[in-house]
Amino acid sequence: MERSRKMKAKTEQLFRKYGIFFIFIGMVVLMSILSPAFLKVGNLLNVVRQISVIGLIACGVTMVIITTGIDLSSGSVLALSAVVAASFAQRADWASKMYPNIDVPLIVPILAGILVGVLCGAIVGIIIAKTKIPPFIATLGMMIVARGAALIYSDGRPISSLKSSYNFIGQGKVLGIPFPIIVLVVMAAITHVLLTNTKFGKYVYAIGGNENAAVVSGINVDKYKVLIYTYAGMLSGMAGIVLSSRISSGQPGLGVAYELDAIASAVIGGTSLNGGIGKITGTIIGALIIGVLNNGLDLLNVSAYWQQIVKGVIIVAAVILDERKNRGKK
Amino acid sequence: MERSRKMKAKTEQLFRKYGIFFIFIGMVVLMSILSPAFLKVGNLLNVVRQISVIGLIACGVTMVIITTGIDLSSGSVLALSAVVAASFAQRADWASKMYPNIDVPLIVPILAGILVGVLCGAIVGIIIAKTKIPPFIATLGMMIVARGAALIYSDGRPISSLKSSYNFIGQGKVLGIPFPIIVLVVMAAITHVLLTNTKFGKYVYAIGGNENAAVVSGINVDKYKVLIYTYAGMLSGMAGIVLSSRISSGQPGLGVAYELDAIASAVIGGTSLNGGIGKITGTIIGALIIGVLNNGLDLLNVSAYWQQIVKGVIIVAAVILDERKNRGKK
Amino acid sequence: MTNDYILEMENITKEFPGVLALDDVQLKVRRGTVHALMGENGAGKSTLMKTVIGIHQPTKGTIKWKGKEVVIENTNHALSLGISMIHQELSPIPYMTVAENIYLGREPVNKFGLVDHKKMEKDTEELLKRLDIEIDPKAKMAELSIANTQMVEIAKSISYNSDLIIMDEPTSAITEKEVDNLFKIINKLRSEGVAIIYISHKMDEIFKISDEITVFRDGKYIATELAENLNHDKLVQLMVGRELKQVFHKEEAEIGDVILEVKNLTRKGYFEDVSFNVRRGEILGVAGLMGSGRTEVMECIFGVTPKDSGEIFINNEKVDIKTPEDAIKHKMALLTEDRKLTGLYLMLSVEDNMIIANIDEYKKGIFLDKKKINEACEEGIEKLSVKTPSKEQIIGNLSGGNQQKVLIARWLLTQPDILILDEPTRGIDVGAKAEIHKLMSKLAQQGKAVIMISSELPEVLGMSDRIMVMHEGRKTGELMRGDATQETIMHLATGKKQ
Amino acid sequence: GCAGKKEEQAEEGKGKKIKVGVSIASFDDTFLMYMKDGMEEYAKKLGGEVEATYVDAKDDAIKQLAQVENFVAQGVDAIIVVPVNTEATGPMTQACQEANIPLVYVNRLPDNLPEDVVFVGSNSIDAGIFQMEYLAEKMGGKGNVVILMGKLDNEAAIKRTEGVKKVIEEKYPNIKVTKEQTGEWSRAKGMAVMENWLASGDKIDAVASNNDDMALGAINAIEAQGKLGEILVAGVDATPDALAEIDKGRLDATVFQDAEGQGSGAMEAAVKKVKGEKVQNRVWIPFQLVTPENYKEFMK
Ligand SMILES: Nc1ncnc2c1ncn2[C@@H]1O[C@H](COP(=O)(O)OP(=O)(O)OP(=O)(O)O)[C@@H](O)[C@H]1O
Ligand SMILES: Nc1ncnc2c1ncn2[C@@H]1O[C@H](COP(=O)(O)OP(=O)(O)OP(=O)(O)O)[C@@H](O)[C@H]1O
Ligand SMILES: [Mg+2]
Ligand SMILES: [Mg+2]
Repeated sequence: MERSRKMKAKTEQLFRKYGIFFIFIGMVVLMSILSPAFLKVGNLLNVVRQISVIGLIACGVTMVIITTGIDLSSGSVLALSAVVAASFAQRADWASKMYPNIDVPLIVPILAGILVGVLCGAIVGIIIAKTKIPPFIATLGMMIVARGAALIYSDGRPISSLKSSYNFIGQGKVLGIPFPIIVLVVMAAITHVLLTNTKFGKYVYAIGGNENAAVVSGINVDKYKVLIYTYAGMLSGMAGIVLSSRISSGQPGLGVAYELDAIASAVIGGTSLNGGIGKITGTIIGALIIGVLNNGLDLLNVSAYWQQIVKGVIIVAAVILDERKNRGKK
Repeated sequence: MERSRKMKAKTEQLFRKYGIFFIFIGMVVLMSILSPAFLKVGNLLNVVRQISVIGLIACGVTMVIITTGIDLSSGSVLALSAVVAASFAQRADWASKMYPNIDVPLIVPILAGILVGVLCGAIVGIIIAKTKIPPFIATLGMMIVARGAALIYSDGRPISSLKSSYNFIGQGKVLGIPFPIIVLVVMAAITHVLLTNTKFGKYVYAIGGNENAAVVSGINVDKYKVLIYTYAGMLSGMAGIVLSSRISSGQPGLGVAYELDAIASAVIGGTSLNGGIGKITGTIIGALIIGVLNNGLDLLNVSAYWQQIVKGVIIVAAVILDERKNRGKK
Repeated sequence: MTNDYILEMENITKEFPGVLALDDVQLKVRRGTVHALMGENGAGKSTLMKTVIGIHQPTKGTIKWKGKEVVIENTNHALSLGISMIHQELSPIPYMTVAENIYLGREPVNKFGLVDHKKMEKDTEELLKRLDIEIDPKAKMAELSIANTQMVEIAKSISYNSDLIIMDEPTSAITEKEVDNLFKIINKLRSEGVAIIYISHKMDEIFKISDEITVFRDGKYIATELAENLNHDKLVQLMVGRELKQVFHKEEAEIGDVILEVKNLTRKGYFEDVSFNVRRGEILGVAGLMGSGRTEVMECIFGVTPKDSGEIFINNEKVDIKTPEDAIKHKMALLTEDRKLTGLYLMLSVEDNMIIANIDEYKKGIFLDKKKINEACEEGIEKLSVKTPSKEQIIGNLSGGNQQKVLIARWLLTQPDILILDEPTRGIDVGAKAEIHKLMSKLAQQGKAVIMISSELPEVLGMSDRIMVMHEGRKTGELMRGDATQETIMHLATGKKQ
Repeated sequence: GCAGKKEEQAEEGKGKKIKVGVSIASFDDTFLMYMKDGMEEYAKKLGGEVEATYVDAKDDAIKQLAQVENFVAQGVDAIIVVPVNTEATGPMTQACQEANIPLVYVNRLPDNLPEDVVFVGSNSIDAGIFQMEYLAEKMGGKGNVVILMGKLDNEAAIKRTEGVKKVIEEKYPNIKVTKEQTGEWSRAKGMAVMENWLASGDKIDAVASNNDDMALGAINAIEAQGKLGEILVAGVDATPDALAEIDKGRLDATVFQDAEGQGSGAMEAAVKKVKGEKVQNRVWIPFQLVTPENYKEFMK
């Protein structure tokens, strides 16, 4: 009796662990049956490139959610970092350049964009750690403020005519692989290792699993919260750079509602909104599911209105099918 | 010593209980000093009328959050109910009427709008109760689907030329008081009584406080979850009617991101995202704070971009100042 | 005994908003001794310990550590001084492994700065082996039973190699076997010169293990005595401030007809083929080791979990109980084993906690009748002498004993005929325990049937008319009050047939 | 000099500055920002006489109504509105009429426009017509067109798309609209949709985009596929970015709508109304097709 229960538990566990992966595979198979174009290498690279921005954000968001937090500011921080980075990457010969007399090497816009993300994240983290207000409110505040700052900085206009070296980040390829994919893979791998193999990662799970226990074990919870939100901010900053270089233009309206897609990716991928549970691999699969949906529905020529209905239904269905019910009550 | 300690504790408790109310009063005083136009009766009615829609949604959202849920679908459900209601309230003499041959009494569009809300809420509630998927995902799905349905129903176009009897709901006045305010006050009062003075309300808090315990206490948790989301859906439906009649037009793009304002109202008003805690009075004050901010910043001529910065900062500051820290980790 | 104090706390006062938890207390602990800290629920024991471990700062007072005055800033500081603690509230991180939990905050790293999982697991394995605890280091905490969770906490506190280990109710969730093991560990530590502060509500443990005893009452220091100079009654008197003689208030009740009959109840994987009955006026004790399936049987009867097969009769009528709602309709009540998990609504008021199970009684039309609710609550508070400033008090602010009383009041308000009490006195002080026992007797006298699960054999022996014993999901026997002894029960509980 | 001074004093005596409240559908819309520039410049030209407040309706019709109500409560002298939705202007018009405040609608023509309310702007459907006529000609009257639409419920998206389809239906039986999808006005989304379409392998001859930003996104996607020059792309708005792309020969056409002209025209009308001067109540500012032949005229 004991034994058969354990066996059953094991297969259940397997599906529980990789359920969403199987569902993803199922979607891919279905798509490739419905549309012959789907499985072409070019199109598959498309899908991954299209989720690279959401994926970057979602890595940070996953970490935040594991600590029982939430980050609504990602999309706005992305926009702020995009306009700041773009402003330092304009072509020297462009007439309406923002800083007409400054021509700086590529590293400057990149660092500037990342720095913006880091700063926004750190501010949010400090507020959450020190004042104990709900992350929902703190990041909602940053969501509004960062969008305002992006508009002020750019005066509401796109910052365009960017250098081709900058555009390479979003549009270039290395060995045939689009550069944004490389950025995503590298950052996802780093985040994965960070979460699974470092003290920092252990503390992320510990804080989310039981904050009291973390305190009692001598972990400086406040410090780590600041670090976690800072890291998430940094990833939003990088996403801003990738997105602006992808469209050759830094715009203050970029990334609206991206935070929702990022949170959805994490939750679809099994991260619990109650904290303590979550994996980067799951999140990336979650993002891929959303990406395959967007791509596939376009390939299938589903009408714009109906796309929404299909997309909503499939997201819900995927999570229902996935065995890991109850991965968070929210 | 014993005595003074108790006194201190009492005042502390008072502030803890009504802190956000004092902060609200402080904002009102500040505004009326900064702008003489603020305290005019007309303007104050403006503020309240302007929050009536968010307020309606927020009443339902508060209930949902108390049960540790979340509702992202409110804004979209509002839009769907607005277009459906409007389609039955078009003037008989209007050429591009949606149902050219049907002319129905006022009660039909009202019931239709409410019914749409009730149905959407019930579907979400049943999915959450039966499949145990996180409310975040279920309501995110409904958010996408209901928006798509609104677009399909209206073919993306506004449904206009509504009867003046219908428009009265959003634009009329009774004894000098705008009708939307009356709707809000009545529904808030009903929800308040429901939460504080009925079995249903006690169960809402119990489910949010400890779902496991609620089951053991003999509460049919699934049934009540369905009821709670249905009620929230109904309020979104009503909000759709008020909104469409206020602008004499049912539009599929109405209410985008209103759910965020509604959730923010509830959280600012002291509802805990961890469940079990929350009051309608607090939520209404939360909504008023957002309303006063929107109104006041326009009155003060703060530039649009800077408004966002000020608004974000003040929302965060209000919650920080409010003593009830930690009303929910999220 | 030496006068070599490792910890000296003097004039400690601790205020919380509206509560004076500690009022000018003292505690002095010698090296190489076990110092018991005793007091009723809410006496301030845990609060004092939290000032030692750096979670709270005392409002007033001094702490000397190894003769030197110190201010213990936070837990990290305390750990580095050589103080560790087993917390009363078990706080595992559910989705992390045993090894990760034990080494949280001091994970071994390899030369790349990455966590060395292998070493961590090996160290854990060695530690657990040394302490004679059989748990897989790679198991997730969420998969462990409460007992094993507690054993992990014990192992963790010891793994710091501290000079002082605080144990705040370390045995609240473990059985005799593990307690014996713990005591072996404590004896060894003591012989190595480690000091231990031991807090427990189980009197026999105190006299078995402690060298010195300090007693608190209502946040005030009462006395410190050598254990050998005290006996049970004297200690209880110090704690409660009055005499409290008899331990078990078992009173005779008239035993009537069978009210509940369970036949061949099975829930695969949890328990199998369990049959028993209970009569009006009877207290049926249910004994067994941890994980023997007692809780599961009762939860299944109450409709919390589904059964696979078997029948349930109430008053000789077959009933179909699918949910607790049904069970309550059949006049049953279940006081669950884990107060926090399945009993309390921590952030709600005493009143709301009390009325939730029979709210229909207080309806007037669609609204609730405040007056009826008031009356019911006041009755509940009075009947069970719940210590609370008011019925509006948030129940999370009450002491554990008082929380338990509120839960009992909740079920009494439903006017049940059959009461199932799962570990009703876990973590509860002697005074409150006696009151709960008295109440059980009274309920039996009123003709109600009481089923009591308890892991404390003296309690089972003292209170039951009849005792059912379980082992690994099966009933292994039944003993009448007269026939039962510790030995006969243990015999059955370890799986030997009657 | 002396007289000038007197005039100034007289004006001060006449009252305070003219306060104008401006509610713009969305500050995230580049085109509308250029229009705002036009208003600001005109106000500046008047030299301190006008004090304008610009508020962002964030594409929310209700928010816009609230803003107009706030302006009324605030007692501004005139109100300028770029309506979020042309069928939801009734209550705004009414609020201004009740308070006797001059009202000017810009850019998007309200469905219901009383005679005494000013409108400055163009007819959205024309943009789609101009754009498609040019594309059709270049396509030689046959082939597959795809449409990148703006936000699905925005009237500009609806009308421009309508214009595109109207041309095809009425004149070009051999042109087919094979795909239409929303790019939500954004370059990033426009690019993603185009990438997906290209990946489908279906033949695409031309892209008619509801605005320039999405068209530029589509061009990025086309370029990445190495199909630059094979697919015609046309946008609407003639933003500086778009003109630069025409200059590079990457964008085939766009449609110019005189943003600054509309903005200054609206401000002018508002100020004149306040001063009681005579104003034309309908000011039509037509669209102009911008092609590689004439784009230089539109560059500043
Ligand atoms: N954080 C806190 N805020 C307010 N009051 C508190 C807090 N912690 C403890 N108290 C109060 O301080 C008093 C002492 O509590 P403490 O937990 O120290 O008791 P205890 O002796 O450990 O009881 P038990 O045997 O039930 O564990 C109680 O009245 C309790 O309600
Ligand atoms: N939710 C669950 N999932 C898996 N196994 C469970 C679950 N609940 C209980 N068990 C297992 O079922 C068996 C019976 O547990 P139960 O809690 O009923 O025992 P018990 O005799 O009441 O012991 P205790 O003294 O710990 O209460 C144990 O092996 C336990 O680990
Ligand atoms: Mg304690
Ligand atoms: Mg048990």
